[in-house]
Amino acid sequence: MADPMRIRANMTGDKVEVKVLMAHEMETGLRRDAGGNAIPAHFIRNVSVTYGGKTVLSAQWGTSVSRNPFLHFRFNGGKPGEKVMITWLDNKGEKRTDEAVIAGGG
Amino acid sequence: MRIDRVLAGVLAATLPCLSPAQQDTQKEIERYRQMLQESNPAELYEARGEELWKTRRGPRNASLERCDLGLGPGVVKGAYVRLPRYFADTGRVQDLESRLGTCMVTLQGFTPEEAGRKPFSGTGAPMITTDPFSGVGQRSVMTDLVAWIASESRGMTIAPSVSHPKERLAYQAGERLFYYRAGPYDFGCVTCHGEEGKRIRLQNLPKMTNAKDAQRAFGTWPGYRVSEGELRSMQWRMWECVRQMRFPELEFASDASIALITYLAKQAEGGTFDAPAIKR
Amino acid sequence: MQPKMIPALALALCGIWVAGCATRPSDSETERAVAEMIKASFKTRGQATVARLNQDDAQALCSKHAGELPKDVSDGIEKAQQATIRYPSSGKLMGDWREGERIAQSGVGKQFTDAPTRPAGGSCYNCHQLSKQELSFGTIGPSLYQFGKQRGASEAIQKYTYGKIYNSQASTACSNMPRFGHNGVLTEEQITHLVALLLDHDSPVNK
Amino acid sequence: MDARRREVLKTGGGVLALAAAAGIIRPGEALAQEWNKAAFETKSVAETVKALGGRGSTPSSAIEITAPDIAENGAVVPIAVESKLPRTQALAILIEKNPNTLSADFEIPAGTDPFVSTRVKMGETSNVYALVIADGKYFHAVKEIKVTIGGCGG
Repeated sequence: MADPMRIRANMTGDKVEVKVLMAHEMETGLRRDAGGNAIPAHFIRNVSVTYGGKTVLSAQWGTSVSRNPFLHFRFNGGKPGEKVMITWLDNKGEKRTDEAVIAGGG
Repeated sequence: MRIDRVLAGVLAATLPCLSPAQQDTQKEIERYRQMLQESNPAELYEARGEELWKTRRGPRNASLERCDLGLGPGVVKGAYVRLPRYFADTGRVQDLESRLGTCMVTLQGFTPEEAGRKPFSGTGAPMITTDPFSGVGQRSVMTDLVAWIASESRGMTIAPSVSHPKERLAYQAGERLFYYRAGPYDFGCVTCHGEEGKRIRLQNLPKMTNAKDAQRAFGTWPGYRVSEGELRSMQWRMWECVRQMRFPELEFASDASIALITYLAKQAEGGTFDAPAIKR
Repeated sequence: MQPKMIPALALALCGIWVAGCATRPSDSETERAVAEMIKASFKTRGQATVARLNQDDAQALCSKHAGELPKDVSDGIEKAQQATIRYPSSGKLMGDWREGERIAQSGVGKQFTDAPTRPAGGSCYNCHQLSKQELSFGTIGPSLYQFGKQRGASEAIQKYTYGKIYNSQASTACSNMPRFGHNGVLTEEQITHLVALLLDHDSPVNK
Repeated sequence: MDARRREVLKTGGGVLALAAAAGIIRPGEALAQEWNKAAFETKSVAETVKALGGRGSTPSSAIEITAPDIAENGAVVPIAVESKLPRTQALAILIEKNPNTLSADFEIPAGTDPFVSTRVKMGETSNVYALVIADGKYFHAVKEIKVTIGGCGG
């Protein structure tokens, strides 16, 4: 099973600032292991972020997003104490959903 | 990694002839390093390590929560900055990784071979390399534990112990090894780390006999290395330097590796520990 | 280091030991420990055999005298190393600078992770500036940009340059630079390509 | 069905989400079907723009790319894109000289700032394009990022 994401969601002014780290190989499919065998591609293809049941960001990724991906964005209308939920899905059908409570200003 | 290197090599030969002044290059590299600080994937390893410390594993189905890292059973806070040190139960000077190996044997019932030579996989995923570090498609329990335990010393002062005769011997042997030149390239640690303000390619080299450099170097390992997409420990740092020195393989948690780390820790005494860091 | 500073430094070093100098391990004890570690802590892997840890005379002397190399020792090393230099039988010391640039860029070779059949690179850019285009260069060695432009490419300069790469310690005892020819890292032909990179009028080093 | 699962089902949006909610397809599949395979296989900037539904794009100074001029390592290159174009709907990061041009494509719903920051891999020095769809039109900004060779054993 995939590891949990590290999510930080903070109010900055009236916006929610979201920073996420995801544990994922993001293998390109172009590399070889020590024995010379191709390492199959394994990467996150879809990311979606919801708040209050509404999508606040959705993304499609290719193999060139860095290993252990980082994502930072901002949305309006969020409130401290409420939850942001993030889901990723990779090319092997593996999926992970995590949530974080929005922290107050700072 | 090999492919990335090849691509980079091809590129290097075809760089456009804009040649901005070298200071600009250095300044931009600094800016790049600064931008990386915004987020450090080492956190992912630290989180796993904290879980693993509490997880029952091995033939004895035990956790590591009673492991003595030098400050008493189960004390993790501040343990890293006091290592390496002499442990009476093993009669050896040990660094963190060596000591964790001991605890995996005594508490969890792993064989020394399992504890020290191979990374364990919490998920049972297949391992591609046999090196005692995490790599492509494999997790290293050792590395994850190191990440968390090191993070529990963040902000503390580096204060290794050198009061026991064996600690002093390790320090002095480490110093000798630092100056030991051998192999087809005539390299020793001192070749790259004996002078101030030098670089390999664009990477700055710490002079290990200079306290400020040593403090910064020792204080930022373990580190998440973006070039490999992996968290790397101090044992790995020694292993990898020695490989690039064209020496035979430095054995994981061996006396020579611990002597070198003891020497470096002592050189860095008084510095502030700020790891796991994020590095090239 | 000036000789009169040594006692002061020794005192300062004593100060770092909580229990004082008396309990420091003796030199011979440390030496035994180091010898033991060198035997027990390394293992042969691929082409990097444990035999590589056996030092030759120059390596042993440079390790022993790190930091303060006495003149007689340094003279002795240089003389012995000078005698090792072998020039190509063809007599041709200048190869192809383009090939030289490729060798200078490559840092592979002799690591246990390298294929033993693959020719080693010269790792030159790791430590030296050479052509102006390559921004990623090291500074352990001096800049070699315009090396040939400043010196010309006379036979004497070619011979000096070839010799420096073949065995750096022939002119500078305990140099940080590998003895590429003497230690069998680079072939004589590869060295002639590097000579061309440094001296050829058309080489980017001399632009 | 637990609360978390219900939440996840709502993330898809549009027709696919409705299908998922109705139990026709599982949420994973709903997400999977939204991956634009053709776009991620393109080999040039022009092809990518086309695969993302555009006929071409106009340079715009209202798009800002924040990234280093020189990356010490190509495996991790931090890139932030911000659009000041009204009604920005999507942002994409394209790396001209990578084996596949398109790196990431972000849909920006109303209420979300037209800004994303992430990290990408670059095989070599290249132009990086930020492509923006705003009010149905395609715009871009470009920045060259140099990737340097590092380390000593390669």
